[in-house]
Amino acid sequence: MDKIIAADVAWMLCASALVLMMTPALAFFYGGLVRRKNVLSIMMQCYVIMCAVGLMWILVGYSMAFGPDRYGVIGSMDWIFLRGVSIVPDSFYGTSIPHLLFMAFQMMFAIITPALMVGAFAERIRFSSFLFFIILWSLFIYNPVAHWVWANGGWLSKDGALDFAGGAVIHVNAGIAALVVSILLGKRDGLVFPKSPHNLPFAVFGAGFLFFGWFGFNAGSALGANGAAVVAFVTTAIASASAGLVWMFLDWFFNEVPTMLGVATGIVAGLVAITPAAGFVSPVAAIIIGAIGSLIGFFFVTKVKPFFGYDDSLDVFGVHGMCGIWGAIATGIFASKAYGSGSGLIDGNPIQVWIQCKAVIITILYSGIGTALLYFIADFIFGMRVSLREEHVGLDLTQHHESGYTLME
Amino acid sequence: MDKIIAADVAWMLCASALVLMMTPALAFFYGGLVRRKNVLSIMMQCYVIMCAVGLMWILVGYSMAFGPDRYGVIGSMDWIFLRGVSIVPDSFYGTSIPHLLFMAFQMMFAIITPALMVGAFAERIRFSSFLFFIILWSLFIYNPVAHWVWANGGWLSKDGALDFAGGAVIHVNAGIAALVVSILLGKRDGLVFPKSPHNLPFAVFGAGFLFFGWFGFNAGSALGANGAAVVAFVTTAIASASAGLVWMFLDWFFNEVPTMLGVATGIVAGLVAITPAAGFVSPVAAIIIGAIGSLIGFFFVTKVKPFFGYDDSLDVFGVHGMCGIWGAIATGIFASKAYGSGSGLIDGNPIQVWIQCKAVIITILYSGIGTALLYFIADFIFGMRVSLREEHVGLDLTQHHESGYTLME
Amino acid sequence: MDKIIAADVAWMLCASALVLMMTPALAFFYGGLVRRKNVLSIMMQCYVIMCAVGLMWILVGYSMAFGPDRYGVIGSMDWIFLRGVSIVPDSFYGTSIPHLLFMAFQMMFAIITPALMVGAFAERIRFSSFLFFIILWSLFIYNPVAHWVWANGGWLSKDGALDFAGGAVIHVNAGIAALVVSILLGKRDGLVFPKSPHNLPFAVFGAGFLFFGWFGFNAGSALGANGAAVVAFVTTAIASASAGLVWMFLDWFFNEVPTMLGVATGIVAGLVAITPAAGFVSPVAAIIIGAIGSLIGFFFVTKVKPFFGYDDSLDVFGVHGMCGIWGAIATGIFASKAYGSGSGLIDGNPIQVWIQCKAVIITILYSGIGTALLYFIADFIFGMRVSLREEHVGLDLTQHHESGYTLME
Amino acid sequence: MKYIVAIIRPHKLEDVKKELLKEEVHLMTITEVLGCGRQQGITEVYRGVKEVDNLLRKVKLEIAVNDSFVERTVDAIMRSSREGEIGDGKIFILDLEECIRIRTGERGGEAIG
Amino acid sequence: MKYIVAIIRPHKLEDVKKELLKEEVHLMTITEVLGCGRQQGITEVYRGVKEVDNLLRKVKLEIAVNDSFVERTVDAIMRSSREGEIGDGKIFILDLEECIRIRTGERGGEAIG
Amino acid sequence: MKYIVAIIRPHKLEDVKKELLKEEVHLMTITEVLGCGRQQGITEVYRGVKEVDNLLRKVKLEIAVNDSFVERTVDAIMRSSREGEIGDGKIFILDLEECIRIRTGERGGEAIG
Ligand SMILES: Nc1ncnc2c1ncn2[C@@H]1O[C@H](COP(=O)(O)OP(=O)(O)O)[C@@H](O)[C@H]1O
Ligand SMILES: Nc1ncnc2c1ncn2[C@@H]1O[C@H](COP(=O)(O)OP(=O)(O)O)[C@@H](O)[C@H]1O
Ligand SMILES: Nc1ncnc2c1ncn2[C@@H]1O[C@H](COP(=O)(O)OP(=O)(O)O)[C@@H](O)[C@H]1O
Repeated sequence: MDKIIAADVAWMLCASALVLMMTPALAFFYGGLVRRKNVLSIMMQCYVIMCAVGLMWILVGYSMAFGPDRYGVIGSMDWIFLRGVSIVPDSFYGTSIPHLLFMAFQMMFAIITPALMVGAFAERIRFSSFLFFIILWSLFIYNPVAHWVWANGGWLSKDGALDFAGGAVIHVNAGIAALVVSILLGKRDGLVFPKSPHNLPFAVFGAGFLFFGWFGFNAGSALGANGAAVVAFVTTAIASASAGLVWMFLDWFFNEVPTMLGVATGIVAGLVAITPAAGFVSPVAAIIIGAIGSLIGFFFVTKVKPFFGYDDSLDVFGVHGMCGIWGAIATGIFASKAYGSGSGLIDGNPIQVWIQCKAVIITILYSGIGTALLYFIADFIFGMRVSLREEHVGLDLTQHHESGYTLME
Repeated sequence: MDKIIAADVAWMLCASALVLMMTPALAFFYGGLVRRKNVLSIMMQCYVIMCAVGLMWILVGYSMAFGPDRYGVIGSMDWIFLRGVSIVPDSFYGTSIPHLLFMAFQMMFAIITPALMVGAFAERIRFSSFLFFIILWSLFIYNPVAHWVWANGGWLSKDGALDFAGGAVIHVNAGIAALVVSILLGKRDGLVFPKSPHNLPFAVFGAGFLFFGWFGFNAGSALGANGAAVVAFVTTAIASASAGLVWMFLDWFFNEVPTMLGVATGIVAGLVAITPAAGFVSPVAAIIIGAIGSLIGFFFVTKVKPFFGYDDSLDVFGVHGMCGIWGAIATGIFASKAYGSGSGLIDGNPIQVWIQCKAVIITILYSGIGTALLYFIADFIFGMRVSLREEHVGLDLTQHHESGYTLME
Repeated sequence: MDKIIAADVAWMLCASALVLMMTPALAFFYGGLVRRKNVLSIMMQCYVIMCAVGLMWILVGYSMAFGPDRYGVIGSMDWIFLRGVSIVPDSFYGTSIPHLLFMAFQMMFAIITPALMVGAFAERIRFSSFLFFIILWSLFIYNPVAHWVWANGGWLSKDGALDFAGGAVIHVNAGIAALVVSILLGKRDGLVFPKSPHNLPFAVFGAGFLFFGWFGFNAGSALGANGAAVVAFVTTAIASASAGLVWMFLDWFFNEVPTMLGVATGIVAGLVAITPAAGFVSPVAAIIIGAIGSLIGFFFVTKVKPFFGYDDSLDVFGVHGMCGIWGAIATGIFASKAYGSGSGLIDGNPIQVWIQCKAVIITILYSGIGTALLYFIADFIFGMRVSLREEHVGLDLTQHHESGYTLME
Repeated sequence: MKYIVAIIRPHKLEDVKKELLKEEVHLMTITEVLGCGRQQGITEVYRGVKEVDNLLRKVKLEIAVNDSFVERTVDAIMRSSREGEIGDGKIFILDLEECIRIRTGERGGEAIG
Repeated sequence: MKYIVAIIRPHKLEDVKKELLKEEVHLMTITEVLGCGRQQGITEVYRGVKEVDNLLRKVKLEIAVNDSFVERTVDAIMRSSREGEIGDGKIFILDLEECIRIRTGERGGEAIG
Repeated sequence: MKYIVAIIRPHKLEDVKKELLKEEVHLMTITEVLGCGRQQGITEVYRGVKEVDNLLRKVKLEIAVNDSFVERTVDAIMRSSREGEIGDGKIFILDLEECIRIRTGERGGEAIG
């Protein structure tokens, strides 16, 4: 029988709490970037996801994603309401920690993934439709993909895809969905040029605390206080430093000055890029992964988006989608037995790159098509977009009858 | 002899730090809700409690609360100045961690409890009197109640009352005291209708980071990286998710729209409700406890308070007091041997409900009467309320000669 | 061979994450205190240090500071690019945790130290020159001093200097450098009297979360979940409480009212003062160390600075420099075998006071002279100060083409 | 038509609005301003250094009214915002040449109310 | 010379600026204000207690123009800021006696543009 | 009586106040505004997309004075706020019909100072 290791429990408690904390941090990262009249609507969406998706996870989500496998495609309903999920470790998932703790850690991932998408809906989505849509998305997009990649018996996992902390499952998945929704929702009205962020310090705070929480995210994915956790911790810190710096220099080169928002975005891009690779690669590889992630992110955010003109308001696709794709592929390149449990191109295993690409493509296809379908359903039933008038007045007042700040005492 | 378990030390260090962090988070939860001219006064009160009550705890508080028992009523003075409290574990409290660490963890609880009350005093209390009052309160209300419920030999503990992380000791205690003070202080001037919060994002931040810290609060109360901690962690996450969602729907139903402040308040209400039950109940029970907690909180905040018209400015009584009471009773109902070390009604032990009620009633009586007495003393000596003029100008300028924000560069 | 202790790994992962988090917290502590037009420039400097110094640390910094000793003066280049730094513990540094983890923990220290200095440059430094200067500083001032005090074979360490978590290496070092730079940079234009902080709640947030992170800083310096960590945790909490309270009363006495900024500053002063002593002294000594630290800080900030008239904008020297000096000396006085591994004056070892003073004096001399030299180099090449016009418009717009907040929707 | 500018204490705003409503003046534009007047500011202290700033938060009302409403408006403001202590504020009356309602294009007295 | 004060909806600012530019009016001063008018405010709800506040965010433009520009300016504003629903705002025209450019000391019509 | 409106650079506020004090003008009302003028705004960049906004932070002073004070006030402002570069701002002078001190009910020249 598996035995609980108290030190792993200690670390995983902390890691789970850290990942939970990322959702409020994200609420500020996004909230600071929108116009003042929409700040609460963004935060509301993040917090409601924390509640609604969290609850769904307990009721059915965990069972769908990690429950006993059915045909490699989805978990069975055996674990709904957490039936049978107790403080005894599972024989497959986190064998040194209580099964409940593994479930809790995964709960935080299930929460943050749809929360990441929120940035693409900013300033124009109807709250009720959003809520309906996001629950469906969590159930029918996130849970299956998580099953494929991480569950015992999931078909992508059997295929050998490496995804340390959720490059495909989380970032590619959310990034593609964000792109789809932002295109379907259409552009915000009257934004000839992007309005400056209403409270950039909030976004700075968000980026800093996402960084902090990401240690739980990546190093926690080792599921214990072990060597893999340490490697993931170090590569996480390095990749984000390198990415932040590269973005700064790109800004300097292309826009004359280094910008705060650039550095903050770069840090997040680096964190995303290293996520699937965190426990598999060397610190030096982390520098490269972060740097290239930043390059790709910068290119998509500042060149590709303006070129195509879709309104991915807070660059969820550019940063999470593209850097997630890069990270997934980079894992196939840089994974090294010397640092983790996988081997990639540099270890003389080029096939891994292809396996990674497959996982990415499948995620893109499933997430892209599935999201579009769910969007049409939700749009048909409720209408996803607010009226022009509501958009002008702002979502805070129209969707929630609140304003972020008082103008007067 | 007891042996230190390093993993328990690791977790309790983190948990203690997390609980300390809750006080700044609370400062923002409250600070964002008051008018701009009073934001610092609220934060100041929280931070000064962190300092003053922290110091008192070292000098005499810990000894009063946990020192060798005298008649089940109070601790002796044997441990003042932490005499004899060392890195050797105590034989009763946290037997696998250094005694000093148990003391530190409890210190954070002693700090947060009076800090919770601050919300009831908002925008009209004189700082000097506040300081005098809060030190007395900590000494003569908090320490005894903590002793009764948690100390080796405390009479409510001997009576069999279950209080995992401080439902009665902390939330009922602070909530009732807040009610008493808010009634005695009287209403703020000229608030025909409540003014909108001056910085709602601050309150959102506060709620999110209270949630984060609460994992330390509840799961830390297991005093080790063990199964009880995991159960408490999971029930905490679930209860708050369920409560946040319920509050949202109540808002939607009664006020037309779901509100950000509603969700944030609901999350806190759920956290409060689960606190005494966290390590004793099943995840499914946590859903129910959170949901009902939210219902009760909503009812008290939006119906009872306006009906009676007391000015519990930030709803300390409605949220902490009432949800704490509910949580304490719910512990008696849902405690289950399958999850923790207590059994309640559903385990066929109905008497536990009565034991819980007794503990609650005693806390209410002691806290209510004691707080009133201390209030009268402080009011007699210093005068608790600022002048009308000071209230108009705002406490930041009049009590602290500072303003929160500059209006101009 | 050394064996990894998983519990130590768990704690050190958390502690490292906490210390990383201090840099964003610091960005807000400082950012809130400057004028609105400069808020981003301060945050930018902190975040860029996080990236640039972090990366340098991986490339060469760690090897310079902790690599195999050369003549007691500097580390060799054996560990550049982290060559040979793996998940196997080092035989000297943190023998129960992976070498990589020790490196990561130290990385966070290397980041926060130059970030502390930023407060002295506020509102008038050119960003490009800042970046150049700070990288040089980190390489040629921080790394050597860290080597002397902490490395295996460092000459001050061999001399017997006690520095638990970086009194001399971090606070004295950064404080003196800050003083030098602030004098060389000259005063900000037209500040006849100091402008009020543009967003005091941000500074309050910063202080609170610095407090939170400091537990990782000090208790983490025990490099394991052991007794020393617990002692450091407790003394940290106590010293800051005591210092916050003392500063409050000093404010009350000298300025009529207790101020929020005073309490926040006092808390930080106490944290600085206890840093070198944290794992060596008793809780009661911590009260004294914190209180005297606050006294010294208050005196320097409110009397000495105005008297000499240098523009150490955010009091880095007054708080970090002076309290760091006091803390280092206090370690020599209060270190006690009963609590840690050193003995000072009260243990009958008066010589330790002298050893501490030597370490402080050497740090002051090296940091003071070295910083001045680097400043002249950077000033000669780039010019350290912005033009008067840029100063008037603000650094956010002129250095980064961004503004912190929108004035209009 | 007149253009009335009134500087009042911030906490009096509710009262003033209520009183103006009684006089059927319910259209106005409000700005948060800093007043520099006889009233002494509260000395602010930041890290022990005192900042004697005499800028105080005030609220500025701008009210365009027809001539017949001027005195009633002024009276209402004075009634409701006076505390009798320095810092109560001022009322300024300027001549208003034209007033146009954007929605309808109405001009003059028609447009004002 | 006239001193034009226009209260408009915040989200119309860009349009108004663009339209004014067409009329070669590109100098103005802008303030964020709260308008109290016919337009009903949105009821805000905080913890279930409704706050019926009729203060709405508006933007105030102040534009000093030479007499010959007055109508063009007014027209441009009306064209670009009208939605036809209550809350569109008002334009007030005051007489401007003197205008001085600080930089050059020019006065009158010279200084205005 | 005149109602003087001056738009100046934010960092000049202290100097202007000091200079006005010398002329015994110490009553005024100050607002933070955005100026749209000849002065080019600094191009802001957010995620690589440049925002060419020509709105600049300015400070607006409103000063009601008796006729005899007008020139002194104008001179003081010009002296202290001129930098000689585009963006220095403007001074507008309007006619003030009436001024009332809320505290005392005084009117006219009495009330202004
Ligand atoms: N001449 C003036 N021009 C512009 N604003 C003025 C003038 N006089 C007073 N104010 C405004 O009125 C406010 C109150 O004036 P103050 O002199 O403090 O009190 P009181 O009017 O009661 O003597 C000032 O803060 C300022 O905003
Ligand atoms: N008489 C007035 N004096 C000052 N401001 C006014 C006046 N009338 C209208 N306003 C301003 O114009 C705004 C729009 O007016 P409102 O009555 O809501 O719409 P409409 O002009 O379309 O009838 C108000 O919010 C207020 O700021
Ligand atoms: N005609 C005007 N109406 C209103 N405000 C004006 C006018 N002209 C200038 N201003 C204000 O004065 C500020 C400075 O004007 P600007 O043209 O930039 O510089 P300068 O006056 O030195 O030529 C502008 O930003 C604007 O706020």
